[in-house]
Formats: sequence, C-alpha cells, structure tokens
Amino acid sequence: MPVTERVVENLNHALHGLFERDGSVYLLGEDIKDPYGGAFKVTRGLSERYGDRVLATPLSEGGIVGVAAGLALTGDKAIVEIMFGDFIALAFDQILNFASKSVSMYGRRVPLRLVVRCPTGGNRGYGPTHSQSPQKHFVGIPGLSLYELSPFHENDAVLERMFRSAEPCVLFEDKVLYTRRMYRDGVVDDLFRFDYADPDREFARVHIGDPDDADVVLIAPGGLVDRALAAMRGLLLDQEITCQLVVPSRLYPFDPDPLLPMLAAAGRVCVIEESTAGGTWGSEIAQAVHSRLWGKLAAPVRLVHSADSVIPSAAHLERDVLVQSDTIYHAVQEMFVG
Amino acid sequence: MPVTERVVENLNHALHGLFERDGSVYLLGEDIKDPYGGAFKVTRGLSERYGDRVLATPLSEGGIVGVAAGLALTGDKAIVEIMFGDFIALAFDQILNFASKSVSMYGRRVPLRLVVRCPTGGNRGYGPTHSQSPQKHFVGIPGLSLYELSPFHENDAVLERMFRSAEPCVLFEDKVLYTRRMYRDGVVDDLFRFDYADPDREFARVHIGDPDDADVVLIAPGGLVDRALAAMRGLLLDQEITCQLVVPSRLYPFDPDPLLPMLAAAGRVCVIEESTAGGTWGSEIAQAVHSRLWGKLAAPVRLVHSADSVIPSAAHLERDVLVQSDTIYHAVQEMFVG
Amino acid sequence: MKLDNADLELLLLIRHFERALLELFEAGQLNGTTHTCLGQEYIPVALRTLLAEEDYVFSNHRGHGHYLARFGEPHGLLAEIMGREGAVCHGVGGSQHILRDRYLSTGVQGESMPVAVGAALHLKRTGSTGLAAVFVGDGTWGEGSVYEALNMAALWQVPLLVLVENNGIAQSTPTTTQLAGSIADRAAAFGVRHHLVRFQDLDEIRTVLGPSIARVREAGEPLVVEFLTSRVGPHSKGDDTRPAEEVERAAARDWYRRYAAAIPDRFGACDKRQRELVEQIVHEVASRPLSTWDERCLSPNA
Amino acid sequence: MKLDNADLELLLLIRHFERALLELFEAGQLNGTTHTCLGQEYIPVALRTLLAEEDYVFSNHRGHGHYLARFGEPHGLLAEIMGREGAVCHGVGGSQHILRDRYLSTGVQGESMPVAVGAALHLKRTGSTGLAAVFVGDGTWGEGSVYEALNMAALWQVPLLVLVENNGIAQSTPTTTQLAGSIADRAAAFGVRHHLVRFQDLDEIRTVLGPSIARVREAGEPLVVEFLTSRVGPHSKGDDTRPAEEVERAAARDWYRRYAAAIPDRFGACDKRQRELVEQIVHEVASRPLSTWDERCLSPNA
Ligand SMILES: Cc1ncc(C[n+]2csc(CCOP(=O)(O)OP(=O)(O)O)c2C)c(N)n1
Ligand SMILES: Cc1ncc(C[n+]2csc(CCOP(=O)(O)OP(=O)(O)O)c2C)c(N)n1
Ligand SMILES: [Mg+2]
Ligand SMILES: [Mg+2]
Repeated sequence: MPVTERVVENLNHALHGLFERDGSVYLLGEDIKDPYGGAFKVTRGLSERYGDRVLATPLSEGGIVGVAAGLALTGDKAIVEIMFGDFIALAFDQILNFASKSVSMYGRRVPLRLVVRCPTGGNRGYGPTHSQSPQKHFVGIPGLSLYELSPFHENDAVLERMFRSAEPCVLFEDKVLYTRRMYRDGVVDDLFRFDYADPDREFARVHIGDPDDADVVLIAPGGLVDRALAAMRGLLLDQEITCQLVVPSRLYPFDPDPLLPMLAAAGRVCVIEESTAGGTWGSEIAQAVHSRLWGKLAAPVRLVHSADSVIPSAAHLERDVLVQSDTIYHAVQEMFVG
Repeated sequence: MPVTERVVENLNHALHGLFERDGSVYLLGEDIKDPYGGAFKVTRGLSERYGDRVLATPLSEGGIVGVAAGLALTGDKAIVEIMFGDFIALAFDQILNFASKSVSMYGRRVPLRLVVRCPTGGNRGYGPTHSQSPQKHFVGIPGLSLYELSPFHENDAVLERMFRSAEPCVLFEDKVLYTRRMYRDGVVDDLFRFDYADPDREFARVHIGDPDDADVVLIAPGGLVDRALAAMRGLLLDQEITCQLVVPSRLYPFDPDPLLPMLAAAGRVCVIEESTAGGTWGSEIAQAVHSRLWGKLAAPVRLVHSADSVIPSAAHLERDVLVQSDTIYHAVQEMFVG
Repeated sequence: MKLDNADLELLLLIRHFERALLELFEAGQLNGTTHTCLGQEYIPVALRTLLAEEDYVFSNHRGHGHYLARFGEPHGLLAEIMGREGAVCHGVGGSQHILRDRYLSTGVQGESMPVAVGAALHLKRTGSTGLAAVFVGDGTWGEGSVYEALNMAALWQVPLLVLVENNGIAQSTPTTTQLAGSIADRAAAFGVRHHLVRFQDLDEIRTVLGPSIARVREAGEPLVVEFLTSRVGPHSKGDDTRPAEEVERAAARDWYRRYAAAIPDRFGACDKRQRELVEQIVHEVASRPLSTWDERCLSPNA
Repeated sequence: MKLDNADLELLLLIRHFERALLELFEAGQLNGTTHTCLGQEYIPVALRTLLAEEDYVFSNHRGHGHYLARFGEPHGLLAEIMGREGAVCHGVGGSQHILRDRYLSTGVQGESMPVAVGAALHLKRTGSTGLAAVFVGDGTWGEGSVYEALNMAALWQVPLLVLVENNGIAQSTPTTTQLAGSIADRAAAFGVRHHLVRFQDLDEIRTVLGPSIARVREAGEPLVVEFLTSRVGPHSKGDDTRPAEEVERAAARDWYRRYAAAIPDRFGACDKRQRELVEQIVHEVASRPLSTWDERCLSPNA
C-alpha cells in the first residue's frame, strides 16, 4: 500500500484549493495564521498565501460566526474555525437563530454559504471543556446541515458540496483523525476493503469480501472509524461475526434509503458515536431505521455511545467514559447473545 | 366543576411560596419587576415583596445564567427567567459548559441549585425567533434535567423537586398554557378523567373509563395537552379509537419503566411534541421504548412534531407548520390503517 | 421653520402607519406582536439622505420607521404584518424579520452587530464606499455580542455605523438600571468615535452627521451615533407601565406636537393626507388574499 | 532588596512546579495539555496577602500559580494533573478545572466573569466583607461575557475584583491585533475603577493595591486591576511561535533573572531548595496509584 496523505493534510489541501480557485472565500478563527497555523495546524500556509482573506480573530466565538454570516449574506463564502468544538456553544445563538434561520425565515430561500469547522472529541486528555462531541445539539435545526470529517471522504468534494448547498453547515472534525491517513483505492488494510454504497459517495462502506453479506451493519461517523475497525477485526477473528461499516459524510439530514437493503439483509444495525448518552444522533438514525424497516430487523437498533458523564482529564478515567473499540466489540457481541 | 386557578397563577403562587419559605432564593430576568411583572406576568408581585432578591437584569441572557450559577455555587438557589425561550441559545455555553458540568467535573458532586425558566412554543404569531421549542437541544447534557410545565403538575412540587436534585434544571413553559386552567380532582372534562401512573406523580395519565384499556398511548409534554385532548375526543367519537395520554413532568432523564405495562398492553405508542422535525425529544423516547418493548409493539413508535421549518409569523402559515390537534388526529388514525 | 415637504410626508406616513397598527391590534385584526417607533420617526427620516443604496442596513424589532424611510413604500410592509399577498417576506417574517435588498431585520437583540461587521468587511474588501449601518436600542448594549462586534470593527477598521436609539428605556426597564457608565464611554473603550445627538431637527442632524458618516465610508472608520430620543408609545402594545408623568414627559418631546404647533397649516394638511393614505392602504391590503410562501422554505436543509 | 522569604519560596515553588510540568510533558509522562504561568508567578504571590479566605477566587487555564499562591500545597495539584491519588479533583478536572473551597477554575475563557458576579452578589447580600476575584488574560477581553458581567457588577455595585494578566499575547496572537482601545477604557466604559500595574515588585504592588482592594470590600465597588506582564514560556507546550527577539524581551523582564542577579546568595539557596522540593514531590506523586472518582459523577442527572 502506498502511504496516503494524512487527514489533516487532505483538509489543508482542500482549503488551499478552495482559496486558490475562489476569491470570495474567507477564513476566520483564533490563532489560524502562520506560523501558528491553528491549534491543530489545519490552516497552515493559508494566511501566508491569502493573507487578506484569512482573519485571526479575537476570542469571540459568537461574534466570529456572526461576522462570517454577515460575509455570507453579501454573497461571500465564509469558513470559521472554532478552536475546540466545545466553544461552539458560544455561537449557538448565531447558528440557530441567525444563520440557519436566514435561509428561510424571509419567506424565500436566501443563500448563505457558511461552514463552521469544529474540532471535536476526546481521548487526548484535554478535559471536560475541551473534549466534547456536540453534534447532537445541532441535529434538527432547519436550514443547518451537519457533516463529519472522515478518512474516506475527500475534503475538497465535501467543502464543495457544503457551499453548493448554499446554506450553513457545521463540519465536525474528530481530533484523533487529523494524524490518521486517508484511505484510497478501496483498500483499508490486510482484512478490509471499502467502496461506496451510493453513486454520490455519501456512504463509504467497509466490508470483508462480499459487501452484501454481513451479520450486522455498523453506522459510524468518521471519527469512530479506527475504533470500529478494531472491533470488527476482533469480532471476526474471535467471534466469527462479520460486520459491515457504513460511514456517512453528512450526519444530518440523514437519508437512510440507500442503506435499507443492506440493513434489512443483515437484520442487525448498530449506530456508534462518541457523544455522551442521551438525545444522541444515533437515536435519530435509529428512529428512521425502525420506522422504515419495521418487522424486518432481528433486534432493535443498538446505540453505542460514551457514558452519561463529563469527560475526565486523566487518561485512565477518560478511557472508561468514552467509546473505545472494546465498547463496540462488546455491544455488538451482545446483539448476538440476547 | 369548580373553576381552578390558571396555570400562570399556579406557577406564580409556587414562586411566592418558595420566596416566602426560603430566604436563599433569587430570581433574575429581564423586566420581571412590578408593575410589569415579566413579559408573561409569571413573576407578578415578587419584586414588591422580595425586592432585594428579585433582580431585573440588562439584556444579557448568557451573563444572567452565569450570575445565577455563581449564586448557586455559593449555596443560594437561583431562578432565571429567559423572556422568550428562543434566547436560551445565548446561554447555551453557560448551561452546557459551566452550570451542568460543575455538578460533576470536579470529581465529586457539587450541588448547584439553578432553575432556568423558558417560555416556549408558538401558535401566537410571534414569528421565527420568538416561537421555538428548544427542548431537544438540551437533551443529553450530563448534570442537566429538563422539566415542562403541565396542567396536571403542581408547580410548588415541581420547583421543590428541581431544587432537591441540587443540579441545574430547565423548566420549559409552553406559552399557550399560561392562561389555561389546572386540572384537579381527577377530572379533565365531561369525557376524560386523569390519575397518575406512579406514586411520585411523575406521569399524569388521562383516560376514559378503564386506564388499562386503550388502543394507543400518547406521550406528550404539558404544552400539548389541549391539542392531544381534542384529538383524543375526535378519535374516540369519529373513529372509535381509545387513546390514553401520558404527561410527564420531567422530560429528561426519562425513565419509561413505570409506563411499560401500559405501552405493551396498548401495543401502539405515539410521542407528541411541538419541536420542529429532526433529533427530537420523541426520538429519544422512541429509542427507549423500542429497545425495552422489542417484539411487543404492533407498530413502530410514531413521532408527531412540527414540520421541518422555521415558524412563520402569519397565523395561517404558522398553523400549518406547528403541530395542531388535527395533526395528532391524523397521525394516530394512520397508525390503525397502515 | 425649515422642513422639507418630503421629510414631513415621510414622518407622518410612519406616524400614521404605526398608529394604524396599534388600532388594528386593538380591533383584534392583527396577531403576534409589534413594536412601533412612535416618537422616534425622525431618526430614520434624518438618516435617509445620509445613507446610500449600496449601504447595508440592519434593523431591529422597532424597525417599521427604518424600513419606510428606506423604501418609502408601506404596502409590502403592511402586507407582511397582516400576512397578505404582496408581503415583502410572504408573511413568514412578520413585523420584526424583514429582508429586502440590503435591508435586514431580526428579532434577537444584538445578534446583528457582528453580522453587520461581516457586511462592512465585505464592503471594505471589495473597495465599495458603502457602509453597514446597524440600529440598536440602549438596552441592547447589555448583550455581549455588541462588544465582540465593536472590537472587531475597530481592529479591522471596517465601515460600521452603529445607530443607537437611546430612548431611556428597554421594554419596562429604565436605562439607568440596565446600563452602567455611558454609551459614549463604551465606544471610546474600543477607540471608536461617538457622536451624541440630542436634538430632533432633521437639518441639524444631517449637518452634524454628514462629515462623520463620510469618514466612515472614506476611511473605513467605525462610528457610533447615539440619538437621545423618546418612546412616545408602549413597548409593544398596551404594555406601558411607566408612570403617567413620565409618559407625558416623553410626549412633550414628540416632534409631532412641536411641528403641529410650529407650522399648523402645512402640518395639518399633510397630516390629514397621510392619515387618509394609510387608511386607504390598510383597507386595500386587508382585502388581499392571504400570503403564500416559497415551498422550498419547508425542509430548508438542502 | 526587600523580599520576604515566604514570598521568595512561593515564587520559586511555582517556578519549579511549572518547569517540572513542561519536563514531564517532554518526557511523555503527562497527557492532555497544560498552561504554565512562567514569568507571571509574581502576580498571585503579590495578591496572596491581599486576598482573604472568605474571598472567592475564579481562575482560568493558566491557574497553577493562582492555586499554589492560595493553598501553598503542590501535592494535590500535581496529583490532579497526573491523575493520581490525592488529586484535588480526583483527576477529572486536570490542569484547568479545579475546585477547592472557594477557589474554582475552568477552561472556557470569559465564562467565569458572570459567575464571579453571582458570587460577589451573594457576598454583598450576606453582609460579608469578602470579594470575588477573577483572573482573566488580555485575550479574554474578546469575549462578550466579560462586558455583560462588568455591566451587572457596576449596576449592582458588587465586590468584584477583576485581575487582568495582560501578557501582551493570546496563544499566538499579539494583543495589538486582538484588542482595540485599552483595558483601562473598557473598565471606564462601565464606570468601573481601573488600576494599571507596570512593576513586579511585590511590596510596591501590595502598597498600591491595598487601599483600592479594601474599597472593593467595604464599598462593594468593582475594580479592574491590570498587570502588564510577560509570558516567559510557551502558551501551552512547545507552541511558542514568537520571534526569538520577542521571547528574549519577555525573558529579560523575568523576575527570576532579576532576583538571581540582585540577591544571588539567598536566591541561589532558595532556588535549589525549591527545585529539589518539587523534584521530590514529582517523584512521590508519580509513584501513587491512579486516582478514582466519585461514582455519583457518572450519570450525574439526579
Ligand atoms: C436577546 C434578546 N433578549 C430579549 C429580547 C426581548 N426584548 C425585545 S425588545 C427588548 C428591549 C430592548 O430595549 P432597547 O434595546 O432599548 O430597544 P427599544 O425597545 O427601547 O427600542 C427586549 C428585552 C430580545 N428580543 N432579544
Ligand atoms: C472561549 C474560549 N475560546 C478559546 C479558548 C482557547 N484558548 C485558551 S487560552 C487562549 C488564549 C487566552 O489568551 P489570554 O486571555 O490573553 O490569556 P493567556 O493565555 O495569555 O494567559 C485561547 C484562545 C478557550 N479556552 N476558551
Ligand atoms: Mg430603549
Ligand atoms: Mg494573554
């Protein structure tokens, strides 16, 4: 296997490409300028090349999203980096009550090309206010779409798609993914292969051998891919349970229709996410699947998520709270026992 | 039937009682002082009697919740009125990242007696930024409990319970409920009676005749009671469908266990809420019910909510977007056709 | 008294428009809420000649006067408030959520300040001489977003014009109990220029503000203009809990009374004309069919 | 040179504590992140004698010095950062989320300002002479919550003491590009008193601030104290992208160098003692078992 680029590089290149092609793109965020290049180095090199469209801002998460929405209102395209996804809470009003609403509350569609980038997730010891997965709080906002970074989805296409929609989008980026490598050419590793379940490449699908033959289908956003793969490997080798993994690029709205034949064939579905318990994205997916495949599933859709807890700083405590590959392993295993 | 007090009076009296009994209670909010008494008159008379503990604040929703959390940290009890629930978005960070987290992120339980009151809902022509039902965005925050005003639940007991939990709570108050009357003595109207499904009176239960004999169980928070009752009446008289209605006082966490026998007996469950579509509270309830009653339901849990849309100002447009009694009627009717 | 006819007509158009709304509410013919600008009409009228078509204008809950001064056209706004055909936002936005060309209002106080900074940034980067004007009340200075926006506007030197209608009250709360220090000092805190306008004379306002606003355009220097004004009517409808003396004190400052006394004949004729015009418009708009909206606004997620 | 021994010991305890953390990180023995207060240690040390036990102290991400100056006890803090038994918050909070008695820190900038106003309000209403002190950096003045809090503190005249550690930078962003105007003017905007402290001498600081802080307690008048200081180390670890000259300029202001030169013997002895003390503590704490936390923190919803 040739060594592919890291996910953070893929995203960085996509941003460079976008700035290069389109003079109306702006980027705003804290500490995003060179040489610092952002807390996670996603924006490296942009300010040097496109300085007048890359604005290092004060600490003002709400204000920055507002400014970006203002740019978008004038027809520009605006990207905001929220340094840690947890701080998007400070911009909740601007996202819910201004940007998303403006798309439709004036009685006609108003284009608003705004992407809020949000590094999320834990397992890095950053502690309770720097480790959350806030996706679930943004599900079901009319006019707002949610995407998640994935090692299967090329970021230039994802950015392109978000702007094409002409509505505000949040791109959640699991921090653990940045240093991972993109998957290319249908190969995941010695065991697993991947393709896409649909022509638009919305759903990446990881399988072993025949994609239509799995005991259970796992649905997980990009940040969970590593952990899901490790669990799948174990389940296959130790338990002879064949899993198929589906990774969507867009979390919301989520149209399960292209997946229904696979899900029905397997009869077992497990939705995995890092969010702590309660009102999760997974319960939204589960409801869609239950109502569409009523009578065709062998078991209720199983949700796997982190514990109902804040996320501790100490590694040994954090590990227990957050979804790990063994959490997934045991949850899937249980589906075949109960 | 004797005329009972209005819901707004019940809440106002509960607040008066609380201030009277407990010198450590504070109330903060915009325009809550007499003679204005708050945008919806819930706080009438409090500032005159307890002036030094009733603070009319500047327009600073985030700041007010922060101040209240500070009071709570010192051992006081603090209530915040957010003038329109939509503006709670401005306090999202304080609620998610400070108040709720402080309960557990210091490694031990820290008591934090804070209630954020939040008038919600539409059908009053206030328009897109003054009519929302933001409950769903707050589901699944560790350390935060969600309650909803109801004509079946005495507000002094509800306030008492929230403070007893020693953790932050949001009390959602559907604006249309304020002028309605409390139900007492087991009587709803000429047709319906009510009791409680559990000794703690967490779940009010409206039925006709035998509480254990219903074709379908509706679960709805307090704000939907009127609409649900109208639908139930029509379904009974026109369609001979017997509905039972369950109204929880606490929306989250939601423990469905006391309800399971009823739900299993009916075999059909419908969850109703005013929230617009996507990631709703109902999908959380549905997931709990599906996994506990797998194989025992005749149909998937049916969710009824408002359209996937902003909430228009004009009455005729607003009506179409929001859940009405006929929305409920048709949804339940469909459960018996499909 | 020097008073342009067009200005007088506009002033009285707004006045009668607002009065008509309160009457319609009282008659139960409107639902929802509304915030009239009674007593404050002269502010957008004075600014009318100082703002250009290329300017973005961000209005707030109390925006009918801002709208009418910009577009001079009441039918679409009234239809919006009444949910009738021809509504500028199809009845979806209603009184406080309006978008037309470069004019936008919304109902969450303070939210528009950073948005206006974004629009101003765009204008600056595209070499336009336009500016982004944003109307806020005194009470809105309680919101943190105002300061986040002022800071960025000052740091980036964008053409932001903050128009403060300081009417001494926020809903029911006197400014003295919700605003510490002063708006002048709050502008100064960010190195932003500030102008206090105590008078209501249109010419005087224009003369004083003209050069300052020109500098916003030319140098991209943000500016805060604070109008000391009076809310002659209720906050929204029937919710005026101010003591009678205070309401009377506000009314005593009303331009309407002063002009009626100063130029009785011209004023009386124009007043009558505009009152009748508004009556006609109400009549006409009320008879229109209900508005319909763009289907693509339902399920707006693309 | 006048320098109390207890002060010197505390200064050097903090210095070596912070250095040890950076070393532990480099050695891969710590995970997560940390923000050391290298260069700024003198601020909490100077304030030590001005703050009382009844005072609430709200700290921020750069809080180890604040903690050590208040409690003088490094074991619990180090155990917290290392996730070991005896951790003051059982390892859950880590470096930037600490609660002990009336001391609290958290990791979202600006969030604590209104919270501190709440604590100050409580003190005022209960007739205490305590105050609520809140540490914020210069960069944190970008957040709207700071202004919402200042406004309420000034309106209600509560004993709020804002301690600004203005080190000229926020993470990688120079203050000049993230803060328009000045902190002095921002306090003035709300009618709040402001003190600028340019010097690092502990006695001088105490002499100058003593009466001002007393007034916070006695009259319940909020106060902003701004320390012009220098961040001698990186923002967190290994992320210092400042030009070498600038880092050197910061280092030149370091009290550590100045004291070493001014009182070499006393300093050298104390320095060695504290370095060894910290080494011992690191050794001892590192050998403790891992921390455990209160079960009731899982599923915290009551
Ligand atoms: C964020 C937010 N909080 C509260 C409100 C409710 N509200 C609408 S207008 C108003 C008072 C505003 O006062 P001011 O800014 O002085 O404007 P004025 O009404 O006096 O013109 C309030 C509290 C709101 N719309 N938005
Ligand atoms: C709301 C919020 N935004 C961003 C951050 C990330 N962050 C942590 S410290 C910091 C810089 C703070 O600068 P300053 O207030 O000057 O304090 P200093 O680090 O210089 O002590 C940033 C951006 C944060 N913790 N909280
Ligand atoms: Mg006002
Ligand atoms: Mg700093």
